[in-house]
Amino acid sequence: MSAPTTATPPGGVGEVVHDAPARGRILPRPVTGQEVVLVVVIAALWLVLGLATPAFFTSGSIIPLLVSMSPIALIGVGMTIVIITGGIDVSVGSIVMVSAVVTAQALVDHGLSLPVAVLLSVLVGGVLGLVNGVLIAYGRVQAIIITFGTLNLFKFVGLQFFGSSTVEGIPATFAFFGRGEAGRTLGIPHSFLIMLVVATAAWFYLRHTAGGRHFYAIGGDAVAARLAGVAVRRRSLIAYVLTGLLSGLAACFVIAQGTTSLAASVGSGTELAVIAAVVIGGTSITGGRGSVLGTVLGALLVQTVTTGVTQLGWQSQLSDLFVGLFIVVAVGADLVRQRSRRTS
Amino acid sequence: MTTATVPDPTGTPPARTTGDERPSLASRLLRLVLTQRIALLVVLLVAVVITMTTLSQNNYLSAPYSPSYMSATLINLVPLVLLGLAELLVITSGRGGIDLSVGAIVSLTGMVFGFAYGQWGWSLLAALALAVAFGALCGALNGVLVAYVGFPALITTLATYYAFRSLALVINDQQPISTKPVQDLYSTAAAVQLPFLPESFPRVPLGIFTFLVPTVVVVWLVLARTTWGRRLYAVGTNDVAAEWTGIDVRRTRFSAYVAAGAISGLVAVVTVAQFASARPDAGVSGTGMALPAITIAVLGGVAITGGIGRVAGVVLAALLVVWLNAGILLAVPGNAGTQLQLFALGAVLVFAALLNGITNRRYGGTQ
Amino acid sequence: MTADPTPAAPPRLEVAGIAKRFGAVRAIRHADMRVDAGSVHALVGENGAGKSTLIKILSGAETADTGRVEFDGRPTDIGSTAAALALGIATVYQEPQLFAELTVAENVFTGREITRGGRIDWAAQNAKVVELLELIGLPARYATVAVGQLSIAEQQQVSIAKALAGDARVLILDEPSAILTDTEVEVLFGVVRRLAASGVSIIYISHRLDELFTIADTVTVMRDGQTIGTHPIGELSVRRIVELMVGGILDDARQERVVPDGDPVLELRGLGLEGAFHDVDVAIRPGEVVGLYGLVGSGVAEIGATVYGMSRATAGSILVAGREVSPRSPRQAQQLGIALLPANRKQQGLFGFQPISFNISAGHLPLLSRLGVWVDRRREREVARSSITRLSVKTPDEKQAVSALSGGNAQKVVLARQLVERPRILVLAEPTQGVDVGAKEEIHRIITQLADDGTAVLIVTSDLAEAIRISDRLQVVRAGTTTVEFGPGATQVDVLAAAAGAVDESGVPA
Amino acid sequence: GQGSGGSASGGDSGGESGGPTIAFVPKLQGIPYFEAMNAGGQAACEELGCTWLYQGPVEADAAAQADIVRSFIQQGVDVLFVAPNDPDSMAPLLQEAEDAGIKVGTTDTDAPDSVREVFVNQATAEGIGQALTDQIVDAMGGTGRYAIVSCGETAENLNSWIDVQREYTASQYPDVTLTDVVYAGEDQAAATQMATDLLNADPTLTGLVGECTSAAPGVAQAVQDAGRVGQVFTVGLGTPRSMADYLANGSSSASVLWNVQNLGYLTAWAGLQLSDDAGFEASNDVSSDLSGVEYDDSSKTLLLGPPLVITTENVGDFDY
Ligand SMILES: Nc1ncnc2c1ncn2[C@@H]1O[C@H](COP(=O)(O)OP(=O)(O)OP(=O)(O)O)[C@@H](O)[C@H]1O
Ligand SMILES: Nc1ncnc2c1ncn2[C@@H]1O[C@H](COP(=O)(O)OP(=O)(O)OP(=O)(O)O)[C@@H](O)[C@H]1O
Ligand SMILES: [Mg+2]
Ligand SMILES: [Mg+2]
Repeated sequence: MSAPTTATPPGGVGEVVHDAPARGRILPRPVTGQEVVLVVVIAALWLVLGLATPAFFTSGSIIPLLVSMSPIALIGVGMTIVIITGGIDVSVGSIVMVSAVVTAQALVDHGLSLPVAVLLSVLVGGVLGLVNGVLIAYGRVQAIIITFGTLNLFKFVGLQFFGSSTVEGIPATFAFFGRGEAGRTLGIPHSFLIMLVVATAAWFYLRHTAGGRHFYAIGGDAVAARLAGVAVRRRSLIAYVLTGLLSGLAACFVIAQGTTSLAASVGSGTELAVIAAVVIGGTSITGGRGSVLGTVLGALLVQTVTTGVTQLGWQSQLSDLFVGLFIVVAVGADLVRQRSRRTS
Repeated sequence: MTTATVPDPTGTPPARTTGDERPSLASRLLRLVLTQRIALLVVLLVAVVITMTTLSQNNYLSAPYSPSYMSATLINLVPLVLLGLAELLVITSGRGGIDLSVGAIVSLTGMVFGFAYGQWGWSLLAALALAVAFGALCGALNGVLVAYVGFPALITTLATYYAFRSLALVINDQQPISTKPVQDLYSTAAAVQLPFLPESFPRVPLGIFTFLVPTVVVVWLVLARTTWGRRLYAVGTNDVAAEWTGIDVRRTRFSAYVAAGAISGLVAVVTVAQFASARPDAGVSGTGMALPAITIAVLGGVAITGGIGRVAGVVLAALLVVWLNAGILLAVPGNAGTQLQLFALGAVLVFAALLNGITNRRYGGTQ
Repeated sequence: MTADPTPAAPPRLEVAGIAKRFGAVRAIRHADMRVDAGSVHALVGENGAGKSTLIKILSGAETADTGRVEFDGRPTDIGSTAAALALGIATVYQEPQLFAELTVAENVFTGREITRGGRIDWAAQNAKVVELLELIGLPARYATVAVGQLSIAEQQQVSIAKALAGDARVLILDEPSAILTDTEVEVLFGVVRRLAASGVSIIYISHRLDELFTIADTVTVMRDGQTIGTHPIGELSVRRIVELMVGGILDDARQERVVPDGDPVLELRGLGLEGAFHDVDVAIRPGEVVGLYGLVGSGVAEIGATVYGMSRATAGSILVAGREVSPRSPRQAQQLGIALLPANRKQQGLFGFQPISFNISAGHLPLLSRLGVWVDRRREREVARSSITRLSVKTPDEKQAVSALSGGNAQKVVLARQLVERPRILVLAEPTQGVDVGAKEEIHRIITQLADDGTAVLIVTSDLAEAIRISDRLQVVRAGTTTVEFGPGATQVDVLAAAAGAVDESGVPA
Repeated sequence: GQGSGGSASGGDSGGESGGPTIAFVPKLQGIPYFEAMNAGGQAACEELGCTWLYQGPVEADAAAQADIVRSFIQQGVDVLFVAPNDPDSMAPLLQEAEDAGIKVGTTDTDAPDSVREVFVNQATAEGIGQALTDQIVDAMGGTGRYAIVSCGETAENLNSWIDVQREYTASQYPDVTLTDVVYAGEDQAAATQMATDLLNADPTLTGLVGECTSAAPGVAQAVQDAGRVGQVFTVGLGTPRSMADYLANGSSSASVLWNVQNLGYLTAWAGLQLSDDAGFEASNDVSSDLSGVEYDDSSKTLLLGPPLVITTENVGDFDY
């Protein structure tokens, strides 16, 4: 038997979904749909907050918000790269703790200058990141397991520096990164600016250099990346070291945002806040896809929610509920968009 | 062009057997310890107990590391093992399965249980059933999002962790519930003399018998002997293949999260009993309960990539951690002792993970 | 072992005494091979003979335990994939090694990006990729498409483009034709010939032995981890190669079957799935083997998936034993008596690190359990053991993880799963893809036997010789719909012509 | 080299001092408050002849604290003092300790429904709540609106002080309103950010109270960062050294606390009394520093005294 055949236009066979990308472009769009959604959501939130609490749009309100989100976004830049490679780093909170205590103690004991103190903090973070990186890249173990381990190990190290005490009387060296007058130039907080510079550099690195693209390749298929001649181990090592370095820098911001004393609880819970920012920003937790810009927006959204809940005078414990909801909504939006792209 | 032929040394094509020569006993033992997580854990556990007992006998400890102490510390084993099993189920279900929200479920369910049992005067059984059902409901929310909507588990449970934690605090204005019935529940967690055994036999926390053993047996039976267990492992190993095999992948994965939620509900009751109060931050204070539970699961040999994980591994890993921690408290006085516990946990985890890496290269995987 | 006593020039690549074991598995016992410059050197052998392992060693993806490698007469140590690439050894692996989220251009250049001042020179890369795409017969605009959006066959072609992007001196192709259509294979051969003419050495692995005679200069045969011999193609015939591979003699005559009369047990009436196929009409009687032959991308694969409940048809109807059904899931399809062997065994078939017995029983848990709850572990073991014997799976025992089996043996395990309960309707998608001749024979025999026992078999394949050989009736799928039907006597030329659209519908052979 | 100086001499059980062994389990280790208590207890034992043991969990977590208590029970100490994170959950453990022949007491935070034989109280909830309120209202000039940044949502003593503040503000200071209570956990940076948010949400706010030792400097820092020193006033429960800078620059008006070392000293002394079965008088002369310490028999509570108000004047007198 034979069926009556409907004529199909030529070219209908053997072609799957190719007309989606525009001509003349060899990279995915610089701004993903997720980022557009986030911008819209944040704008809407800011509008609502501005209407509800008149003080929201004053610099006294916006600047602390930008300062507060900076360390999370900064670590988020590193975490984004790590997650793009298909890894994860849950030890960043402990890295912040160790960097912060070492630096704060050195500030108290030796009265370091600002650049030296920053360098110290970044170096300490980098060393711990190197520990993670070596274990993960050369021990060939899942990142989540190793970093759960080093989360505890680093915390132990940090506690040794604290010596069952707090660091008191930290000088105002880091006021440059702080919330106060000394932390601003032309009204823009330094910590936010630095974070933006780092994020922009990371954006360029990830998008336009061979090394940056290799992170995506590794996250897409590590075996294939190795076969293609990508230095997979060295690349993943770099991702963790970068995260460590940025956590060290973030530790300076954290010291600056705290008081003149530093307690052992510093940094705890950072990892979840950072991961929340990264995933809200549209980075795929399974690797191979993600953007630094999204992470920065994710951190901004989370901080907006926390600030908003307090400023609206709602129970502060509710902010977590909203953060949870936003994670679901943001990831849901991303999912819907991906599906529609696939089926179109 | 020429024809080059390799003369076959035996004349016939060699038989395709594995392992041609018999390895020595020592290398077989090494292989066993490296490839069988259970064997490794037993070795470590024995090492810890022997070390501590020796230290104890030579008076290096501030108090005897005796059977009665070891048994008293078992009270911590109950929540640790149960939540470790909850993680085992979801991690085994694959696709990056993990549950960060178990601690928050414990908090929220504990409050619900506290209301029912402590305030509305429900019977213990009814309140227990409610707790398990409510925990399962929380798990079902995770399950729907992960299995049916397709959210990554890490993100889903991070979101619900935030949400449940927040609700647990708000639901009773951050007040714990500690009415008389709730306080009296401690008797179900306290250590008891076992029947038919001599006086000298150490007293064992009741929770071991009322909660731990039944749950362990049930989870073990379900995983190792039932078709649901088979489906779970199949889904965790390769969910696309499971789909083509006719397994309802979504329902299987969904049910893993529901089961994890139900177990967390059970832990909520255990925790309420142990603390003699329903506390809104029971499962999230400090580092929370989820991280230790995941740690235990991983240490117990559960592969984070899914499809691999055994109940015995989780139980042994939890026992190892509990007894190691208990020993450290006696060996190292002062703040240094509690700090050293962090080090020990981290070191054991990294060590086990590295060993996994070596094993993978040398023997092609751990079981 | 003998070699040319006075070689004018050293061979491009020579390996000797290579051995490699994975734990207890001796993947290669002893391998020798010499590949001359500008020659197409075929490497053949049964599944699990060690071909892929040998080329992985040559490409630096694995390291040999013993043995020596010479490149252009110089002893060389290929320690890493990067080292192999630096020598000019480019490889297209059996499984495509691509990054779904990256574009074709990026995939081609991953690991050797063209940069200018540290920044990737997108323009230069793109220009080069457009050239390569033209060479392998893909449209130029694919350069900017994410690889994840391409079909598997297209991805395979991208892999080839990728291998060609560097200036290869040795190009290794591991079963490149397995998932290509005949036209695509022709394009590939054109590329291979051109490269060989320009002095590139090609190592070519394939199970489609007939194609060796159009492309290969020399053939090395492997058996049980050893190279058995190397022969110029002129000294060989398909039959001879097969005999070398299996060490025995094969009977490949088609057995004439008489299909019993009866009402169709499976009928597809005007079946359609938006974007994939439309107006598909097929009817199969019990005991009948019907082939659906179509080029890759013709929609033929999706037809099988729809019958099996993986996709919901958007038009037409499916009738099982005369009753209209619409399976929504494989589970429902199975309850209707439909079984399916998926085409992509690694993704859709295998539970990698689980034992063989697990892999077989996974599809039959209700049968192999008491009350549908408790797994009957003894029966599970028995079923697994008998399947292993019946399909001659090469394995020490049923506890072996399937990931440790070679591709073809793993395929047999997946097939075994479909045969545990005799299905009323069996859909086989590419049943022998990547399977060696011996196993292919075996699988064909089993299919015929199933049909003899009353099962209706629908074979969805892009292997024309197989389609003709095994089917009682053969339907050609073109442009997403069933067109022409052939009886048992069809010739390859007729069918291919119909599939490519050369025969108009009126000329239906009986 | 690890651990605190405080724990070092606690190391050898049956150490130089001899006498009964008194163990103290704080809510958490590594904060100046409890380390100061430890120092006070240690000094007392050196003077009075007892062995002082001190071990605290790394985080303020009831379960981790229970492990340490259990290990002290196993060590068979003579007296056990606990500052429970969760009073309800500590009660059964104290029962177990008593069953093992250990004298038990609470200090800093009570477990009222337990078998503890004494509670060493730093100050009454009324005393603290009222002092905090008086200080903030005083700083604000007797009128205005203030908010509280608290720490753990479930910390019972903090919540009881907040309750007192609510009621006392409403009844005593009709011109003053307590607007909001937010919870920042033990995190100073979070406390600072939340205080900042409170300031922004309500520009008419002129007072902030930091309810615990991490929030007290946090609220002061927020005011300083916002450049509103002299317009917004803060008080809090801060340890002297952590507050010194803020008191000096005026971002904090006062810190309400008590002499924490004395609290530790009193705890050790009470432990000795318990182990000697000596009991307590209605008024006890403990040391030259601590005379006339009241004991309330009905609630079995030793009261250190009225809270101490730390200002620029006396902040230098303390070394923790
Ligand atoms: N499809 C293409 N074909 C040829 N050249 C291209 C193509 N797309 C981009 N280029 C070239 O690559 C270079 C950079 O491209 P483009 O301007 O898109 O990058 P960009 O703007 O820096 O980054 P982005 O695309 O992320 O905004 C330019 O020289 C451009 O001409
Ligand atoms: N990573 C590995 N671990 C263990 N065994 C392996 C591994 N890779 C290959 N093997 C085994 O080595 C042998 C040779 O496998 P190889 O893949 O080289 O076969 P092949 O000739 O390519 O077969 P096919 O034609 O089926 O692809 C097989 O028995 C296989 O099971
Ligand atoms: Mg551009
Ligand atoms: Mg192969």
